[in-house]
Amino acid sequence: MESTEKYTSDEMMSIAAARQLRNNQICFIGIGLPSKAANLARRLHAPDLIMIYESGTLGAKPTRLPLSIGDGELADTADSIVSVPEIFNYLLQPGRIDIGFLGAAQIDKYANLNSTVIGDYHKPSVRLPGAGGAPEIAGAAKRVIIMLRQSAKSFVDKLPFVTSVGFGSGPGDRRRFGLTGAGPTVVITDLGLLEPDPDTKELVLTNIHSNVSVQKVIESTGWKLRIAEKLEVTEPPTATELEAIRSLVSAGE
Amino acid sequence: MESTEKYTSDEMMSIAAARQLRNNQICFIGIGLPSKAANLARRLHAPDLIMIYESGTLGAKPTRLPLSIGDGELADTADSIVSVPEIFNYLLQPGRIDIGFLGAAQIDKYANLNSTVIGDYHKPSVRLPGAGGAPEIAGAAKRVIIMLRQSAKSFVDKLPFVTSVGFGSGPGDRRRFGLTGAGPTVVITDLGLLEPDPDTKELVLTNIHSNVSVQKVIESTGWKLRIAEKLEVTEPPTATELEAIRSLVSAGE
Amino acid sequence: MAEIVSLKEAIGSLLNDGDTVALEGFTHLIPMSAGHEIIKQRFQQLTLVRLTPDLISDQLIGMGCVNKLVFSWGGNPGVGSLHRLRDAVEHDWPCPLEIDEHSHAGLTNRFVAGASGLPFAVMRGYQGTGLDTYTSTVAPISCPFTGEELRAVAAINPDLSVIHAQRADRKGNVQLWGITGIQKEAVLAGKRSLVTVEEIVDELDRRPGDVILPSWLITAVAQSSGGSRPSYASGFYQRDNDFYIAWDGISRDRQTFMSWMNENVL
Amino acid sequence: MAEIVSLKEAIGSLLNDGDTVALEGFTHLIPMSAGHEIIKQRFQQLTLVRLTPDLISDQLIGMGCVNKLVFSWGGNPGVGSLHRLRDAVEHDWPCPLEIDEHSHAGLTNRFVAGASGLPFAVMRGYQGTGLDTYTSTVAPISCPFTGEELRAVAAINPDLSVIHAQRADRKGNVQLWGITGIQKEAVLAGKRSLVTVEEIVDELDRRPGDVILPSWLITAVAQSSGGSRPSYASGFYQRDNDFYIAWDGISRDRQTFMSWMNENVL
Repeated sequence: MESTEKYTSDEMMSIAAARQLRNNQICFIGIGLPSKAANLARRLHAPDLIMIYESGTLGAKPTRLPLSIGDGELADTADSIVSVPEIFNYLLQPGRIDIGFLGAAQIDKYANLNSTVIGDYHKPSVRLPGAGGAPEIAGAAKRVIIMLRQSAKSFVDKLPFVTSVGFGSGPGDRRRFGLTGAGPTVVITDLGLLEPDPDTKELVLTNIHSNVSVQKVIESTGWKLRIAEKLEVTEPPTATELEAIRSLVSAGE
Repeated sequence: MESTEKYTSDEMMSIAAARQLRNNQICFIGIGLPSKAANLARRLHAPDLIMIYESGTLGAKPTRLPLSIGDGELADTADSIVSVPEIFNYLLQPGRIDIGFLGAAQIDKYANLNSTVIGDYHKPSVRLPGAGGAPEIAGAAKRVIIMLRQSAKSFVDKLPFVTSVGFGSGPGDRRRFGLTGAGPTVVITDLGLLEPDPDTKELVLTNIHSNVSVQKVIESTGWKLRIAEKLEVTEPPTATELEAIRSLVSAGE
Repeated sequence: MAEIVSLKEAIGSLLNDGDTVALEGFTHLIPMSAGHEIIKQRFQQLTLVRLTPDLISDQLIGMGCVNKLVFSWGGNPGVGSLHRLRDAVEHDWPCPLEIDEHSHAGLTNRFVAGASGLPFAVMRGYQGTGLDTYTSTVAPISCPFTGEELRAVAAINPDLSVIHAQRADRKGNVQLWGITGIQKEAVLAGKRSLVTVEEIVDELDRRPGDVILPSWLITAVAQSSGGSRPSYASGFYQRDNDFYIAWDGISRDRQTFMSWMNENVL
Repeated sequence: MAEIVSLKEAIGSLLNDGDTVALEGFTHLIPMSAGHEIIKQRFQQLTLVRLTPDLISDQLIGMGCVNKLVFSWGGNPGVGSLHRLRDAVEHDWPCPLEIDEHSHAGLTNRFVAGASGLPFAVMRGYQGTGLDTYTSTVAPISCPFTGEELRAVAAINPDLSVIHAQRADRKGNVQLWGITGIQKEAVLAGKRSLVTVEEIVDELDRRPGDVILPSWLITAVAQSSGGSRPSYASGFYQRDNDFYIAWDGISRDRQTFMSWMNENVL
């Protein structure tokens, strides 16, 4: 049931990300794009998605989109709330989280993420918010889903700072660093989906959103992007999906 | 107001111990003799004694004498209950406890305690219950009060097993072991009170209960007991104290 | 997500001979009926982990289910000795019992490390005591910042951790309150976990001081009303102190103990 | 036992220039009024510790109270950058700002170690990241049992830890509920501690999910109704999201910021 309506590339990105999530998956959710996608999944095919936020809320069922990871809406609708030490030491570190769901400012071809600085660390041209929960989510979640908008500035050949490890400089690095999770399995952007090559761990464009050209994706990537032999085209949003995403109201609105 | 009534040596011991405690002291209490003495103090001069049990009950105000450190009476009357990790890691280990109040099966002249075995560890003649919370209470409480009945079998020259450290083999050992509290300040028995010599750390008889002979105390001690130059005689129980101790009813009775 | 099954089925499917099994409940919510089920199903050569071995441990040891005990205080609370534990340690009856003995703080931190997915935890303890000598699960460790020597205790991750709680809902979310001891850490440290509950309800109405264990952290939930008797479950029943005192007599003699077990448990 | 004093008196007597001060409250119960009092009393050269520096940190930094920030995520939640923080890091305005930067898990464990009276805590983290390079409070540590290389993080023990809570009783026992974050550990890690509260009541009636901090763990309690505004205090008031968005504009320009502070805080 493809919609005949127009949709934005951001809507496509959120919907493509929401489709990755399933009922009863335990999902550790970063704020911003991941939170929007997870809440969209809950309204569509995954009402029993188990959402964990680093503020300590377990099983939150927000009726409106939370504005921060500590939004009162999350606390009020959670099955329970635990302390921040519990979240990181008892729930994340031992590998109990199925999916770590992260955003970032920049990514490289091995799905390492930067959310710390642009430029020199001590004299940055842009000081970003920093790590938050991301490094240990990237390390310990059973697998990681990443969302960010794709451009030559965000998909870079070399990160100025590695905040969270994807695959380091290639196969074997996760083990060498002692990271217990399997790492990123998919990167969802406003242009398509990238997945790590099973052997080299380099990100490969495997899906392209409809109405996006391969040339556009290549130009929006700061390294020589590999394209899958069988490049799939993302199903456009259905009317139900579009209706759901447009009815998501932020808390406080 | 000395009572003209008769009293037992156990009553004298509990009353002498209760007199050591003050309002607003934070007291980590072992079950048995220490629990009885602390609850007696609460009924007499120290109603605001803050009693902590290793089961996690903070500020318990039992109306009846608890039978175990996890008695429901403690839980029902506590200001709050925390987990066992919190009790040991957040409250005891950092030195927040004013008084660790311990019993034991045996003691030596440096106030080290045994509650583990009599005889060989692997083939003991008597297997005692073991350490429980005692080793870390003895290590980390700001100071320690010890209660046990005095006899040549319980006050021994050499312990078969050191469960909890008093002063090890003398001055300097607590620091060497990294124990942060000051260690035992008084041992209260059914015959009198012993205190560590400030220089040698050897226990010295400083108080004798009335109606007890020094000879009796010496015979009830398995090492050559030192007697203080100014040996004090314990004030006998008052009528109020005796009434209070006799009205202490155990939970479940 | 936790499956809701019968106690018999849970013990039968989650436990194996030779397993390390933790039965936790710090003086409250002791999983007595689960222990009885282990005895009934005649499990052997278990390593039993429990901070405060009490009557249920005495019974498991006396019935020969256990050949190693990891513990920190083994007595009959408020009464005295555990005679079956003593008989096993002192006279190898009914079989030799290896012990790995700790302080409460030490065994607690072994569970904390296990729950945290770490191989060890750090604490200040054991120094100067005899306990250091007889266990291989405590080791010195130096602070990389201050040089202070502390103690590392090895993580414990039982094959099965069993606790008792007041309630679960039909999805297997568990609620317990009162003294909750080391139970959360025991469940999280377990490779598999079983929670027996007094009752299964439609909705868990929250209570002050309660602990919620989400269904997705638990392997199985089994209803077992009175599952902590003769110990207590806050809000449901009190401790049967008379039985604790009577146990001293029952357990003191091997034959009296066996007869009692035959009549009352098997 | 905690003394109940005015906020002005508490900050005046418990804080010194050059102190390390933690202002905690993980996205909820943020001690805003305490931060304002620090600004009003013109404290200088503070080391500010806060997992999630937000508006109050932006204000303290912009007013020149802080010369070192220990943190793990510094943004305007749901809005974007903290412009005063950025201006300090990027352009040394109003003074250079040293930073000691961590992950949430890392700084959390620094508080846990501080609360536990230990010099460090152990975790699995930082490996492979750039964070390792720029801090002296993270170091490798090997498990003495398995040989696994993990990370030690140094304990943090602020001279003063400040949190905001819903209520205290007249003895200084404190109750908080909702998202309680790292607040308990912050108070316990502090050499001194101050809790500001929405109200002081005769009796703390317990609530599901509440945390009780006994009076004997706290140095001082001060009433400060609305003490978390424009953030929120569950059960009392909601977050003023419009102000968070407006702050982006106020804080972007140095002069606009100074005028706003002069009019609204000083």
